[in-house]
Amino acid sequence: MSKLTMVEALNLAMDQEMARDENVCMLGEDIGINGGVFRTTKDLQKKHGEDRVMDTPLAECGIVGAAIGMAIYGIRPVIEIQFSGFTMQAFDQIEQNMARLRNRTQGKYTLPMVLRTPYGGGIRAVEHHSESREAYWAHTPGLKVVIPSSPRNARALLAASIREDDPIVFYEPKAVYRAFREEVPDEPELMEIGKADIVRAGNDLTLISYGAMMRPCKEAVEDLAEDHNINVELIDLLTISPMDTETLTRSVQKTGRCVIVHEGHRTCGIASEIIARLNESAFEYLEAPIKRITGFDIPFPYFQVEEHFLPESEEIVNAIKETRNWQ
Amino acid sequence: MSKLTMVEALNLAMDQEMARDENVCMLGEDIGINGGVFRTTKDLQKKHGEDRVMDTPLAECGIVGAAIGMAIYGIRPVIEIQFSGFTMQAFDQIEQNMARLRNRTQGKYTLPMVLRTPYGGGIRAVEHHSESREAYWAHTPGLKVVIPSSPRNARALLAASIREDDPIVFYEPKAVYRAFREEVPDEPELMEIGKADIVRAGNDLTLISYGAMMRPCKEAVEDLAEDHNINVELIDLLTISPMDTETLTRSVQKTGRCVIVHEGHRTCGIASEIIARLNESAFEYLEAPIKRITGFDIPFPYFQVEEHFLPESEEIVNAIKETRNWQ
Amino acid sequence: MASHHQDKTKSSAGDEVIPPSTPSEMNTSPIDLGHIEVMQILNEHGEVDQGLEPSLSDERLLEVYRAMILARTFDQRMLTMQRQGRMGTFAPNTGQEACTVGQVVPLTKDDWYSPSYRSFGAQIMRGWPMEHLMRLWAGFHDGFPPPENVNDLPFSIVIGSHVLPAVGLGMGMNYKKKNDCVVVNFGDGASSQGAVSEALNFAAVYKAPVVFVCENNGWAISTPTAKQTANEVIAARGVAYGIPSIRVDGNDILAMVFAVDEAAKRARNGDGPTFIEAITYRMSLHTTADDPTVYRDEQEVLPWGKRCPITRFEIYLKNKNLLTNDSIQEITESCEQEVIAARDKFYSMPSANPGEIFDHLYEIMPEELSRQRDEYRKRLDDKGVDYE
Amino acid sequence: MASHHQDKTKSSAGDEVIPPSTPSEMNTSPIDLGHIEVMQILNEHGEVDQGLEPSLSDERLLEVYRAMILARTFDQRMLTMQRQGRMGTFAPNTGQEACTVGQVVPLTKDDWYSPSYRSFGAQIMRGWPMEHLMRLWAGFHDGFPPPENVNDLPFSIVIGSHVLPAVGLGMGMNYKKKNDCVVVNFGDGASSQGAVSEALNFAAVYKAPVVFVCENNGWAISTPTAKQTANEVIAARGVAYGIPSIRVDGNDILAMVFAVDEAAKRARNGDGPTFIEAITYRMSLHTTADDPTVYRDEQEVLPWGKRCPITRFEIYLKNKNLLTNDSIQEITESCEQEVIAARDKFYSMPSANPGEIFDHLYEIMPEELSRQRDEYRKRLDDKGVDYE
Ligand SMILES: Cc1ncc(C[n+]2csc(CCOP(=O)(O)OP(=O)(O)O)c2C)c(N)n1
Ligand SMILES: Cc1ncc(C[n+]2csc(CCOP(=O)(O)OP(=O)(O)O)c2C)c(N)n1
Ligand SMILES: [Mg+2]
Ligand SMILES: [Mg+2]
Repeated sequence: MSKLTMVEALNLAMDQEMARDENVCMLGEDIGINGGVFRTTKDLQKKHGEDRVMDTPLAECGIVGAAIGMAIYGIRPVIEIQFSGFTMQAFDQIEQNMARLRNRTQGKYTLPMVLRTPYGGGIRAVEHHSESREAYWAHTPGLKVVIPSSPRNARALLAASIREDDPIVFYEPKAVYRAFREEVPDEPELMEIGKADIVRAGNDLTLISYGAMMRPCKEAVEDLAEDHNINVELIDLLTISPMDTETLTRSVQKTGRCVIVHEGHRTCGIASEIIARLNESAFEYLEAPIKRITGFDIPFPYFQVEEHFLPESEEIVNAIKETRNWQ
Repeated sequence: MSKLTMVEALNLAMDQEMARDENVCMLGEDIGINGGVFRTTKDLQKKHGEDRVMDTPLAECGIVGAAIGMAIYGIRPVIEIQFSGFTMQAFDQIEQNMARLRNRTQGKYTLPMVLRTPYGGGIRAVEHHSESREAYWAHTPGLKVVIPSSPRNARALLAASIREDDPIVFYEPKAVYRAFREEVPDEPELMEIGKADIVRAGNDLTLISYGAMMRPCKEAVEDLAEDHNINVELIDLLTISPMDTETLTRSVQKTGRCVIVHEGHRTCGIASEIIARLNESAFEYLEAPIKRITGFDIPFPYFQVEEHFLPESEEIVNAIKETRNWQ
Repeated sequence: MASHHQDKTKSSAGDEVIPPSTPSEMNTSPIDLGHIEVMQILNEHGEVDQGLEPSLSDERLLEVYRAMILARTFDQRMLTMQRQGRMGTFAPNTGQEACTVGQVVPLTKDDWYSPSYRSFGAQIMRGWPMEHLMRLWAGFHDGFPPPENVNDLPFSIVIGSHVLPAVGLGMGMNYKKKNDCVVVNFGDGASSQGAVSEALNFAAVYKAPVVFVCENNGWAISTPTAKQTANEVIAARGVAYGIPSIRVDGNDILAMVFAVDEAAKRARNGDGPTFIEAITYRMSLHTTADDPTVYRDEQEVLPWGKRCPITRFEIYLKNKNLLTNDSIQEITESCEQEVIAARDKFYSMPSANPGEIFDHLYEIMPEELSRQRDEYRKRLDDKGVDYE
Repeated sequence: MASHHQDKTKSSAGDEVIPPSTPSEMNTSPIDLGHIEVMQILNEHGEVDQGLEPSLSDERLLEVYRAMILARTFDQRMLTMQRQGRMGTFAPNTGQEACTVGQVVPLTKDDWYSPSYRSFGAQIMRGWPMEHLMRLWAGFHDGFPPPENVNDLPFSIVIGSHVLPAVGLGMGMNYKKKNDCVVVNFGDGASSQGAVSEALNFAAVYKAPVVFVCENNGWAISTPTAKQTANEVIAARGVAYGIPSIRVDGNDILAMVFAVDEAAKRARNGDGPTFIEAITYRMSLHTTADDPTVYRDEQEVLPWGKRCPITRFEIYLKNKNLLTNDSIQEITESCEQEVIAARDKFYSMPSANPGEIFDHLYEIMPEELSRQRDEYRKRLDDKGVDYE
């Protein structure tokens, strides 16, 4: 056990997976000697060699496209796109090949590849450096979308993703990268992909979130328990797609009320999908409209004003009280 | 008045807008002498010249990117992407510039451009030729998304889109291109963007759809009225984004029940968004779960089996009856 | 001199330290870009440049000839089937047989091939049963996966989108230290896609064992090469990225085999990629959905008749006493029979199973997807459709 | 000969009709790709090639000199402000002043300029007030829109994504029959983006009046040009797309001005695009978030001190009796004062208005968005944040 930041935990997962399986390799801009712009791949090239940790030319479409070919050839590429905003450059390869080649070849070729990329706001970066577009990938059949929220689950989910045979978009909440440390076991640890985590059980209301937004949600839940005696069930999605509808449904069938929090844009976002599913699976149990607190449908604002764009715990508290009291 | 197919109606709109405003120009692959692969731009180059109707190299990102520059320069480009599946090649330019340059320059530069592209299944085409990914664009702040359903509204909406100052993704339901004819006035006709159309008033249930799916919906509604005495209110969205939430809300507040039909994929699709909004705006009125009939979360199947992928009127009839009887 | 531009690196370490890697002065000599060789071995009149004849056995030469005839026969049969309504949209290859077949002749089973939609002649040679290709063009899901033991990518419907994955295969060969190579085919139109440029760059930077064959057939649907690019020498793209590049007469089977063979050897030898621009001509329709009379003067097509890749090869083989009018007739008929047999097999194959469209997307079907499959099955049941 | 390959075009119209446009025989002569000129007018020692001296008035020469000093001064002030925590991440331009300033010297107000994030020296010359650029780098929304009467694009944060729109501007000039031009700047790293290749192709095909300036400063963050491409002559890309291309000493202000001026004239004259590869060097950090000592031997930087663009220009101006040590001192101080004045203005500017983030996305705000704005305003109210 050591107390690691998420960056260190991700590094550990990659280091151990590379040591375990020589078919695991890495591609990305500046991931070699520079260790990536966030130092997530620090020392991996030194340890595992230039052949296995490859600096690439500045071309995201190229990175994804090349990794697709390598995956077909039986390699397990883990690629880094410097910021999730630049995945747009590779959208064609992701949608047309990464997500579909398995289907196109009826499983003759599988694509065991992981596209890692930091997402989300909160680090005072410039435009295009704070996007949360997980809904694009959730809307794209053939992908899985994983978003960890803490060092420990980041490590266990990344290791599991690297071992998966299906292509995975692995969104890393960069606001959490160095925000706190957590005990992470030294020995490899895996978490099942596709399962949500009930972080805290409760009967009064279900709060669903993931990634960097788990922190204000946890704060809100603690506040509510302490100051208002409201017992919230807090669920961390962890896998955005395929979504663990069962866990969400069971919880909302129990609580009858639900609030969803994410930083991605609202329209056709993840919260819409959760609402649509609960509308189907828990309609008779719903005692109040499901409330969504999300990023607005505007580009992520520049950093002088970005702090007001992201939901904070107070607003979550208010939304929960409102939903709790709705009749 | 003449009876036109949708292809002819779109051609008429473009022809008249080009005649009206010399700043309207066109770019696309094979749109010149060949008139486009669907002949939508037939004879436009002959009439308006090679300078105004430009055949482009085979590069969708190039087409969109170049059009963005032209739009900034005060021109109104109408571009054609041969199939909506190939808009992925231009995703970066669409998301990073087309949707955002106005915002980035605080309105100093506006982008009066229309990206026309045929979408959807039903013409027995090969892979990548049947995509309905309007949810990508609805999830992208800064765009408007318009989808006509008949020759007449196609003409009026395209003309209005060309006159708009905001960038528009104009999805043309290719299954409707030559499916039927409709009276279209000779004189220019415009329809307001952002307004849904109540195609048929009714009190029992609200049926929401758009584009090519309006046809099976209409059939279903007629069946239900005739054979089952169920009075459905049928709404054609026409503009997918920004969505006319008011019209939908008023209708569902009245009927208490709702079914949504589209061919795009389900997860984070347009129906999810409608459900999420109605959950907020009409929760107390809902007497049954809102039902969605959508494309499945798999790639559009190859044409030997595609006929079973798209919702048909019978299934819509059943869903409506079920939702009608739900208690 | 004022101090504002005394940067730290200069003042702190002194002016004298000059590592050899960085020249202190600009090299101002003009940079010679060299030239692109144009290769033709067997000319339009059937004359051969003996110094360059590829070393193929007589048997192999006849195999190659037969593969070209088979490609043409398949092509014509597919057009017929399409007109009869028994086939989907189809992209004929008439006149490009040397180019298409030639590019896979030097490949082994361990090499990989990444075709385009017009490369069925090569796919057949690589081991795709013709009835399998018929399934593919007729819209069956089982037509797309390459057959067992065939190291091909499925062809790319999205123009240019297969080139990067093909380069990735080559990078994979380097990673696994295999001495094999990849041939990837794309058109003049595809060369305009940015992703193709990125592929060239990646291949060059990583010395990936890739042979790029740009099949310049003069047209991309209605767009002639002159509107596609301001430099019709597409091989210059390769040069720009540091890739040895050559232009080849794509209607000359010997030149195609020679050039691809050389490139494949270099690739397997660790010397990286090669760019081959093959000059040929799309004699026929773009696809069966296309009408070229709308946009091209059919007069333009005529001279290409004189450059027919098959005629030329026949003269050569006759001169080598490998072929007679009789054996041509025989081969032609046997190809015809083979294609007819494939067609009959295709007609007798099971109809599509609408049930399977959910089955291959993920290794293990997610629960939500299996719920959707149930919905779909109910739809099929309600419609009375059979499925497995 | 068997009939299977008698295609209709050949048999129906006969073999004789050969339109001149299509050669009936393959041209097999090697294709000479020519060479790329390398231009230097003012060398590292301050010596000048008089035949090529651009015809700038003495006044203009001093303006250009001052612009370079101003760029360096701004650069250093921004680094200081960043260290003081009063500025966001910043990308310095130290050592690239000739390249950056030179590329806009020949431009008129009607021409357009499309900068990259490292081009502030050029932006200042184009009329961007320095306090405006400070707002930009400090994360204010109002820093991005080009000032009134300045025909610039906002710079591109996504590498390479501005090049296609810049070409579109040029196509717009052709469309509107204006005799103006566009200069677009991008780096060696950006040259790997497929979208940049597409931009070159579009510009060439439409003869768009565009001057591409690829500022090859040896690095893209930690990636040296040698890992970015296997052909370090990036100018060869231009040639590949049929664009007249040249390499220029990017640390030589006279060569930069000369080359861009020639290219701009050609462009305005309807002769289409030019590709200029400017060789320079990133002396400093990639950005203030970067630590180059992790990945590069600082020894490599040293020789570039000897090639300082400012020193060289000073010798030239002194030789022309336009500059003395005293006037250098004066100019330096006046630039310092100007930057300090801009800084003070910047510090006195209003703080950001969090209220406005919804205001500029659409011409008319859609209803759903104004509902979201209300939500957001409520959030601000609850937090007690001021906004307009
Ligand atoms: C990305 C993309 N854009 C457009 C198309 C439509 N399309 C199909 S084939 C074709 C022309 C291709 O020309 P070329 O690459 O020269 O190949 P050829 O058809 O000549 O063999 C076009 C535009 C497509 N399939 N994919
Ligand atoms: C599409 C994209 N990918 C990655 C980045 C991150 N990034 C910012 S600057 C840079 C290097 C750019 O190098 P170059 O084009 O040579 O310009 P220079 O910094 O040398 O001026 C990278 C990789 C980005 N901004 N956009
Ligand atoms: Mg072609
Ligand atoms: Mg650089």
